[in-house]
Amino acid sequence: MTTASKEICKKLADKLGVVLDFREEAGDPWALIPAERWKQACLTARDEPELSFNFLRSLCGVDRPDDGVIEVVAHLFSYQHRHALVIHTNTDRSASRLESVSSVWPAAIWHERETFDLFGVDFTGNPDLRRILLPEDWVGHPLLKDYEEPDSYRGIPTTRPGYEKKKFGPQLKKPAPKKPAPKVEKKPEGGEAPKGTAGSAEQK
Amino acid sequence: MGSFSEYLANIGRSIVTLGDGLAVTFSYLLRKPFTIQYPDRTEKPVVAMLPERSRGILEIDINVCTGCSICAKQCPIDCIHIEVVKDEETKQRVLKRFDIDVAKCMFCGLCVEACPVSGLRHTHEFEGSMSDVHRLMLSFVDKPQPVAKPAKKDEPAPETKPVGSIVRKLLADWWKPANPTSGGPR
Amino acid sequence: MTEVLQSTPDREELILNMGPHHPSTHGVLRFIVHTDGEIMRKAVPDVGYLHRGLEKIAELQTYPGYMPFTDRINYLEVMFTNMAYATAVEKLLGTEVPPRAEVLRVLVCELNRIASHQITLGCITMDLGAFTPFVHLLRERERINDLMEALCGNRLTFNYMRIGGVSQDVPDEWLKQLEAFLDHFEPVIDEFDSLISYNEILIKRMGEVAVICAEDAVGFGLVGPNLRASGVDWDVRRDLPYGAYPQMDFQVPVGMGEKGTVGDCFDRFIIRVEEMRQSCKILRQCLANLPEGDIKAKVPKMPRPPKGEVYSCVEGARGELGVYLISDGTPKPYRLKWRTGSFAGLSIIEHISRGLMIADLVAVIATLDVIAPEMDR
Amino acid sequence: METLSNYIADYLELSGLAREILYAVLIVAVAAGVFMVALTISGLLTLAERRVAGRIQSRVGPNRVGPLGLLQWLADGLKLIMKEDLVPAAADGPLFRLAPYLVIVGVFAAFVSVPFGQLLIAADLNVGVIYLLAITSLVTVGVLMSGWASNNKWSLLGGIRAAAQIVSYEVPAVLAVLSVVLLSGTLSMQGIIAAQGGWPWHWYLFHNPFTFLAFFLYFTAAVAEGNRTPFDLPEAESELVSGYNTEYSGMRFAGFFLGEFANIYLMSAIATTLFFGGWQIPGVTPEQQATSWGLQLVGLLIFVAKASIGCFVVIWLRWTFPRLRVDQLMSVCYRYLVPLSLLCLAANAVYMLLIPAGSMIDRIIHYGTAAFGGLVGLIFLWRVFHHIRSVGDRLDLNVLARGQKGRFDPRIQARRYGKFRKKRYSKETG
Repeated sequence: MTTASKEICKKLADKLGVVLDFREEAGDPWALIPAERWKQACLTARDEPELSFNFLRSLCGVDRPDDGVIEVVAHLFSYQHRHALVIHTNTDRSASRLESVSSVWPAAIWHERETFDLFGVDFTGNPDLRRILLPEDWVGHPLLKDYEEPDSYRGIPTTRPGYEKKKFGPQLKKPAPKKPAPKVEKKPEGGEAPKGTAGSAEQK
Repeated sequence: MGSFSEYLANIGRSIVTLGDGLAVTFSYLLRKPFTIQYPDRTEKPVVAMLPERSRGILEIDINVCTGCSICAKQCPIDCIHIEVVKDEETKQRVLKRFDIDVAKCMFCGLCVEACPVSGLRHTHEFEGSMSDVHRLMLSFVDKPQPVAKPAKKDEPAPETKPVGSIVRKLLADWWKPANPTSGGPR
Repeated sequence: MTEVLQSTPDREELILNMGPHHPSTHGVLRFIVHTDGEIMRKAVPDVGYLHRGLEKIAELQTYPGYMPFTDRINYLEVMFTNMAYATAVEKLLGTEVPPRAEVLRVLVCELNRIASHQITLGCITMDLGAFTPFVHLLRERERINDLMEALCGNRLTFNYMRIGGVSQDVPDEWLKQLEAFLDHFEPVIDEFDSLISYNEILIKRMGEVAVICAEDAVGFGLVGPNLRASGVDWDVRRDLPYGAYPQMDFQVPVGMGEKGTVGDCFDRFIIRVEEMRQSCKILRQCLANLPEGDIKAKVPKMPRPPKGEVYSCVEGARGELGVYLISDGTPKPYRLKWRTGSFAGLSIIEHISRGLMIADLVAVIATLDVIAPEMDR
Repeated sequence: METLSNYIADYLELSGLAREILYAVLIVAVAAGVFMVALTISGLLTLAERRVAGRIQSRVGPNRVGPLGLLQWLADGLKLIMKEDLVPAAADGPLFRLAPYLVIVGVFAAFVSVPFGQLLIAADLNVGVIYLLAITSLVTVGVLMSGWASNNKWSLLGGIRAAAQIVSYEVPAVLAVLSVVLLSGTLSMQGIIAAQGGWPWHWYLFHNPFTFLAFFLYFTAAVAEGNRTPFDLPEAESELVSGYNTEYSGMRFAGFFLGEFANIYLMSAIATTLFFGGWQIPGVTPEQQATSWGLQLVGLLIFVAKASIGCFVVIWLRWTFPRLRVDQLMSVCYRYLVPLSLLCLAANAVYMLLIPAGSMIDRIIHYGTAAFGGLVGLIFLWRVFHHIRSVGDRLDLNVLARGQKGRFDPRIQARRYGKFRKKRYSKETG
């Protein structure tokens, strides 16, 4: 697994013309791609006949407050060559922004929406970057390690009344650099209607 | 002519496949129904029909419990509340509270697997509907009592009460007014 | 209603709000359907009504303590979610699972696959208007539930697997009961075929409807039966073997375009029927060579996997079910991500919905086998 | 009607105005009687539907209210009457309230000319068949009206579907009926029955291959007109939630339901009249039957039995088939049913020209068609037993099964928790 991944990674690095940071820990090895080469790397990985990663298994975020980054991780797989590759990239935690790969794999549209929803990573170029799992008026991105559960949402308490309050707060080892206020509000189209009302029907 | 034969073939295929489907449904009129008519028209109470390993409402035999709290630590959702205090006079550890919140319990069985003395177990009881969610807190300790000593290696395991007997009694108690000292909303 | 109509950009369009409480959206799932009469211009799925934050919960639980939560990822493929999670942790820990446990895992997984396909096929027929096949399949599923309850104590949320093996060995007589079930169930599949599979109305409703070509299927990340129906011959069990699957002999049904084009609704339907037969075959093999031995490897009570990450996938009833797990050396996962078939599967609906009829949308949702809790997690 | 009125008037030696009043009273009484009969029939049919559906799905079906669950329909009706009658705020109130009555009236008025027996017919109109087809068209108006007035998109789609469907399927239904009218030479329901005989080979069903086909065309079209699966697109609960009656509740909803079930009985009764020899008793001529009250009763039973079998088939179809799509629905109508029913009509005309009634060839064709029908039935039975055997089930002829007897008494359950429950209730109330 490791050697195969290393070779694939080498091929990818050759095509891109950069040296990729290849990490091996327990489990699967992975390659770190510079954020500015992210989309190019994905395109190369898909189109290069030796690689031909036509299947985007998953794309998700990982919050690393200690390093001040949000990682975006993509799991690629090729049905032709039956090989897999894991690529990471780092985005700045205070203003996470990354080029969208939704034009490379259409599956990425929803995966990126999910990552935006749960981590607040802004994927530029995604045609439909809205919240997907959480209501559209939700504040904050819950999978961040410094996320604090609100007491209530629209007047509905998040804990059962009469029970000891057991909220999950920040899971940080040391105080993290403050992330600016969630970016939902500054989405391009204003006037987002909350989910569940008729008004959101014609949004695009 | 091709399309006309197709036309006829369509009709023919429809008659054959639809007819065979009708035969299947008609045949079910001539078979025994599969229904088990819970709760009353069964051979015996459904609780007694459940398989051995069936995971129902949890119960703890307090007379066996050593107060080790492993179950509470194993529980992924913290539905077991145990309070053990040390009695200053007798130097004994006293079990003050052993509550199981059945409303929260997800019947995963991790606590039962962890219990070293097999005092905690799943019963087959499952009929515990309540109009008030706070009443779903089962309190197994009425008054504080000293914890049991774990059995030595060569000793036989202590006798436990029959499975289900404790919880049945508590379920019956659900209908009584809430006891402010144990369980219930806090 | 007036509000929506007034705000419609195109006055010729009728906007239908299908769901979240619609009989055929299977759980709480919503579609905003733009139609011109009966013909759709676009159907936009809106998911998230069942989001329970299971990925966040994973970060707050110990490794063994998260196992019951995997039951809740998808109530129809509990064994697969159990197994995907267990294998992920085992990969990180480097644990060898004893052979008996491996075969037991395959056994319960295939049983679970049959149960899941029964619900799927039943729902497809029910959404197309035939209620009886659904009830018949539920009746058969009841037998599987009984078997599962006898094996692991619960009918739906099994929580059967553990890191390093399975929780309990099979009870006495259980294997005989399973064999009796298989003897009974195999003819029932044929009966189901006569009842509905080749019913001319059903074929007309599903043949040539909502064709997904292989390229789209791969691009949108469709997996499992949906992918195979589009003609891509891929099965994780066969092609990236795990557990005891290398010992098993089975075929992987691929969409043939039997009653229309490759990748239409009928292909997605009939492939699942065929898979039930193959699962019966695998189950019989498991019964024939169930090795003796331990059912659980030695794993510490509170495992602390070394620092690292792993992606582990199994072939669930809805295709590749992946777990991406990052460990930071503590007893709790650092990050856990579920890659589920329904999430990717549903994203294709907006792409293929143009030109379909409202009645077809129902067929597409059903045949894509979308399960709301699995998408929303 | 008039004969009955005259008979009573003569018996009571009435004349003039009194005679007219009696006539009017009788009309009201008969109308009320017809209404009650139709109501009871549709109520019983709801029960039949649930029981048959239950058995088809290897369930038991309702079995608790009354012996064998036979009073379930009364309980259902009572429940629906007691439910709140909602009218959505955005709905068109008057139309919304009116719609169910149109459906009920359309169907129940048709019962007037259903010949339950040789003398048991409220009005033997000389245009009976046409009257039936015309008056049931009111249903279309009612359904469309409910769909529009609900001010709900699903209802609207359902209503539009219903209008398109019912109007389209009227065509093949009428054409198929015309074949029979051609053969019998009358539009009167009693006349059509009198033109047939008691034995199956005297029925119009087995008159010749084309009437055999015409029956199936009529039946299909009638199922579609009654909005029943596989043609239940206006309701289509998996697509349109509940179609035109989505917004209805309580008694108004029950109105639609009663209309639907009365319609099933009505179409079965029409089919019985046109194709199955109606109240004709095998081996007894209509003249003989007219002389005896006993034979009249037998005739009534025969008619009801035949119509009930028809209802059973409709219910059975519903619980077997999936639903068609809108375009396929229209294609079935205009590509298959209409041309074939035209063919039947033409072929029957040619048949009447070429083959003299009562000739040897005529009789051979009757017997041949009947034999063919029997053969189809035998093949069907073989498939039924094949399916039972293949799964390893055993034949169980207890069709009215009540489910398990069971030794476990519900009172045990009550005893277990009962006294505590009582305590709690007394605490709540006192």
